[in-house]
Amino acid sequence: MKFEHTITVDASIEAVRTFFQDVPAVAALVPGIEDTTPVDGGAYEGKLRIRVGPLAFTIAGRATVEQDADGTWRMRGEGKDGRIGAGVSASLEAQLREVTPQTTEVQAVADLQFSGRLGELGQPLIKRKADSMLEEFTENLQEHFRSA
Amino acid sequence: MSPETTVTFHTPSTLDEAFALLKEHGDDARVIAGGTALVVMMKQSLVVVDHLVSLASIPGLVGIDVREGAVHIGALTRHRDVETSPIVREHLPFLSDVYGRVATVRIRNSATVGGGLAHADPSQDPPAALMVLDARVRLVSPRGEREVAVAEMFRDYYETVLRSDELIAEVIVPIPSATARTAYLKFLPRNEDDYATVAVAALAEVANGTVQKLRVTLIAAGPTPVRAEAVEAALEGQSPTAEAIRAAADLVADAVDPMDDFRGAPDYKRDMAVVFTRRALERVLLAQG
Amino acid sequence: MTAYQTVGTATARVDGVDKTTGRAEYAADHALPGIIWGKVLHSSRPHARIVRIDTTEATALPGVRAVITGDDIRGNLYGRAIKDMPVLAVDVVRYVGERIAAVAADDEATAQRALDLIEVEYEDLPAVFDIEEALGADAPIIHPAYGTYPGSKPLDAPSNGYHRTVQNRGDLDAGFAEADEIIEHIYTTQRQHQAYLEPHTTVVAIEGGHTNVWTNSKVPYATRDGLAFTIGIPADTITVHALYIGGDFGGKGTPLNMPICYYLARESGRPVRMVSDYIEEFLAGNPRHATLIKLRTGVKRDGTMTAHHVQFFVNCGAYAGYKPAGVIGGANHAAGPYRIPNTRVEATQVYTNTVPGGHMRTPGGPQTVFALESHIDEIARALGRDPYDFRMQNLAEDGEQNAAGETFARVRAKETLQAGAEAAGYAQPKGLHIGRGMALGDHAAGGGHGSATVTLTPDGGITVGTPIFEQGTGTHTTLLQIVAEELAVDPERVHLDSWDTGAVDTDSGIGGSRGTRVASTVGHEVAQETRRALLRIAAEAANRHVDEFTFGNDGVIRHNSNIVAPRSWGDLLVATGQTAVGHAEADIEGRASATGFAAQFAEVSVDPETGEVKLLQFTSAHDVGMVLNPVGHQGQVNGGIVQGIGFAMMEELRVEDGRVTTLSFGDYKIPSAGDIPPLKTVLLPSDDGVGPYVVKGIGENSNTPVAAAIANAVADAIGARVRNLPITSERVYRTLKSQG
Amino acid sequence: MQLNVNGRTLEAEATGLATLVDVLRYELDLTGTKEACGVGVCGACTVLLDGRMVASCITLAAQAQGAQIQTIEGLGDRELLDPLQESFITDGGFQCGICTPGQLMAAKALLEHNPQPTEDEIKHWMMGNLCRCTGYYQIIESVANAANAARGDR
Repeated sequence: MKFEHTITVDASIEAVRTFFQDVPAVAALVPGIEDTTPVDGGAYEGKLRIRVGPLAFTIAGRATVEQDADGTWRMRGEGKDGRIGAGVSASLEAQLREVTPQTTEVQAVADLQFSGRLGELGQPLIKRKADSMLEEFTENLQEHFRSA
Repeated sequence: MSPETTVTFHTPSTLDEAFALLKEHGDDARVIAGGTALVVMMKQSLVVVDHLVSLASIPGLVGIDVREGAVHIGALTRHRDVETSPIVREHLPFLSDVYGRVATVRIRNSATVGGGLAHADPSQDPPAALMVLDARVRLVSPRGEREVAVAEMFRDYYETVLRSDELIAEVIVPIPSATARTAYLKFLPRNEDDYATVAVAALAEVANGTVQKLRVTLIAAGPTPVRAEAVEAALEGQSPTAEAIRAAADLVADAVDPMDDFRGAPDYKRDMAVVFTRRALERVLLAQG
Repeated sequence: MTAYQTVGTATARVDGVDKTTGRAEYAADHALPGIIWGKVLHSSRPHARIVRIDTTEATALPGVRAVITGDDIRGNLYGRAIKDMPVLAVDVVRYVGERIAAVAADDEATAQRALDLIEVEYEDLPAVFDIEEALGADAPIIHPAYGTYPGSKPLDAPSNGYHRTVQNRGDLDAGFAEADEIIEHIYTTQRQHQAYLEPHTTVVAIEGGHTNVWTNSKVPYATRDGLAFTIGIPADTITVHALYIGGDFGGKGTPLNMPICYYLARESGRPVRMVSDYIEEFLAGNPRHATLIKLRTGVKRDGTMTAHHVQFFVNCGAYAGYKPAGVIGGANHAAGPYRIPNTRVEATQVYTNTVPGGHMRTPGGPQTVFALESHIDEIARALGRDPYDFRMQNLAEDGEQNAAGETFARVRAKETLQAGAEAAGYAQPKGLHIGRGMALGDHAAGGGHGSATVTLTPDGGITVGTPIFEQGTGTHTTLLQIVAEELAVDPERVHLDSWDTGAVDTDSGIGGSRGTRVASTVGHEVAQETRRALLRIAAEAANRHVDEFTFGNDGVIRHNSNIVAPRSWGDLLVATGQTAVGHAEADIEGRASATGFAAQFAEVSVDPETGEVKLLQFTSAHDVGMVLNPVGHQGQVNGGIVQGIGFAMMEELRVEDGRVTTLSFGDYKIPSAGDIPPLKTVLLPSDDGVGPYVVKGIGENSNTPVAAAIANAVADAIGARVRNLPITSERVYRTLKSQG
Repeated sequence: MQLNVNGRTLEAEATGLATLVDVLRYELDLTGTKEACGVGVCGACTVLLDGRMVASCITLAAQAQGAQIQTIEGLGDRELLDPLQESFITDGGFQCGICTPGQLMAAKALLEHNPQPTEDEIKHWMMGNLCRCTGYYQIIESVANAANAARGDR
């Protein structure tokens, strides 16, 4: 499942770049992400709680984050809900572009792969949810810079 | 076949017992009524919990009666019983018809009115009818009870405003004026037992050549059932000419947010929402008699 | 025509009581002491290297009796003709749904839980999903070792196009040069699931050195031999036991999980039952292939067709192993029953990273007939001709070759088309947005090896034994009718005995409309053998030579044309206390010399505002030979048409990014009782069929032209030509919009 | 767990999430009821609970406790077939037979509350019983003929 999203925030490219280095802070803006803790070598562990109607799952996983000099931000992660037997692997790439000195565009491309029964059957449910999560993240990110 | 063997099936005989069980088990419990949706998700391992709390043995949740100008339908009443109830047929023939359009007889024999609403699948037919009829749900919880309009109860895809400790006790459907006209158009281009590609319910009261009251709702047209307020507003107080109807129906395009699935791409469903809204409006506003 | 008592009359089916009382045994009903449940883990990636499979947690789960992966059975290839398929994926997965590990546990829930605990680490490889991508110059080669597979023919250069045939007739270029107009179109068809309601099921029990299998296979002997090859054990140490089959439509020739079930039984030491759920059926079954068909035809202004070029591409999915011949035929149907002197028919079978296709009711037929018969209409319209008249002008007649170069005896295409047109009211006036369309198909019954035994006992028992497993079409009843006819008894007296494998050396099973052709020949032969056995008993009792006795069609035995006592064969057996046994085998090669035509007419209304198509009426005319059982025959016509309606208008096994997304009957819609149109059937009986009862096949013919007839009716109604199946309301709507 | 099936009270060992079809088939050996789609769409698993047809594949056995359960095994037997069974046999109402128990139970429920259904009523009622073999025509005919037989037309 691929998602593309462009977010415009009221901040300089430098400010956004700096903020994106603080992975737990970025993660905190994603609805459902909890307990992001750094482990060795640019890796983080955390949990993602998602609830869609009667479906509820908690994916515990590990992600690595890299940032290029130009601010391109890459995340790769994998996790699993032991109860449902659903696995997810995700990659996210965000590119920054300066629109004006005080506005920056974040172009995000995400790719989510589910395994287990969730991968087979849950896609339509999850797709809708992932869309609205991304939307909420967008609002949170904009809000962060507005109030910053 | 069942993916978990440890599930406990609770059959509380009072609401208080049910509330206590739900409180005790929290996220590890689900309420089961007819079970037509939940059992499928559990069989598919999409929902994994250890406790099911059945409402079937709680008295007072099943039945249909008329009080104070409204039909009261207990939450555990099955779809088929709404469809065939003499009371509903007398006072709300439209609602009886719409409940009769849900899936197949076999499903309607199991699925309950409250279960269907709580499940909040945006493709289900009844909310469309209940919303144009200005129906309300009565919610109960250990903290007391409250009423919420059906039109206000759907928050997002498969999500409602119900709090985690709330249950639907009944649906209250006001009996519309005798002059009200209703229509439900369900677009099923693939197959007769499919979910709708889009469906539109409309209710109108027309007097002295002007539209006194209009309700238009759509299902399968977004993450929740949609009330097309802009369409209603465009025609209320107006003379319902063919041109006015056409112009009003066009407004539905902005009200819907259809999903991409086997029943059609979003732009196609949006176009169909306009067509079927117009046709539903024509049914309730034109060609009297 | 010969007058018969039982043959040709509506006969209650021999399996009727079993099936209406719930007592008929299907594979999933087979109970054994100590039986446990098997389940399969499917790949979630379309093309990936398997880095690691960790089964530790699954193995440790209480109640789990066996966990196997491809590593445990490395090297054991499986497949019907081309053995390109590992039983469980080894090192690499090639489609989402590929079987990669399996578990057997005390109950199904535990088995499912164990699957959830298996961890698979993948490394994604580039994947290709459609025909054009897979044939592209930079496409990853899905099977680099293709040439090493048993049953394959090595390729000159590595390609996903693993099999290509070209059939030339006449001079194609000269034919095109002669033409006034050259008309060219591309058609595509979707994947269709057989949607039999009984999912694939296997039970395996290994006792001592013998393997017992209960599986819903319509080709039990081939199934046994395929399993023997894969495991590397002699075929005679395996018995596939007789069962009823809950629907086939071509899909039950490949017992999907059967070899896995064997390994689970071997590993656990217990009998194992594997019942696919319908998610697995849609995800990893063996559906009808998606195709892309390019047709190019040269035609003169007077309507003469001069050249016809067919390019038929089959999206085979990730493996060829589910196809009985490794490839899909049907390309010849895209040439058709027309008089065209210069033709070229090319067929290319293409591997992609999608679910492997198998067989379904006339493999390739509905696809190619949809393309050709749509194209014929388009040519007619381009010339300003009525499609009916244009067909009448060009249909090959008796003694002529069809466009693929085949010649059949007593060709009745025009008569069938005419009869259909009359019944359908084709020429009647019609209203706005109403359209009528036609399509023509023909199919000659296939051949195969069959056998049967009749046993008559002194207590009045009449038993017909057959190696065919009844999959629904009524082959058992056909056999019974013939034996009852030839022995002059009430069909209700005849008992049917469905044999386990090993009863005879081999049997072809069901497929290619051969059922009635082979069974009627075998039935006739075995009845004659049984008559001879009875005559021998009569001769022996009278102490005379057998040649002096004859067996009348009234069941009476005569000596030199005089009735002798005991008069009936039943009394003879009572008097002598003997049992008479007749056995016959028949090897019928190749296609039947006579082909049966179907001319179908659809009448539709189209809502131009929504694109919705309503089927108002459907007419099916068939050139049939003799009909052995009118009720069963009509059932084949009806069922074939309704499946065709599904293919035409609603069914699509959707694959998005290599992943099947229609994973339940809630999303994959097949016609219901609410979707069937008024139906008219016209039968044109004749004595032009094959075999002792002059039969033709019906199972496939009723199905192939349906989609084309509907497409042509839609085009007639609103001028919108939909060249991609299924013809959904959305497609019609978009086509209309694009035409402005 | 106790279930009342075809007039008899039977003991089954089943836990909270066991579906009715699984308990019937694999605990009580009543394999006449079939499971096909598994999601309540196809009708192969149809049984009657207190005379109402339900999909036993999405009904938990626990939900069926206390109800009178009727399955194909209770419809009629070789010695005394139900008129529906008779007409399905004579009129081609089945081919492969896998959907047949469900078709028969659905038809039974129909004729119980509507002994003389019209063709449209039969189609509408039987819409949730999928059949891949017959194309439905002969099933509809079988149901109509059984209704007529009960009235004495046949």
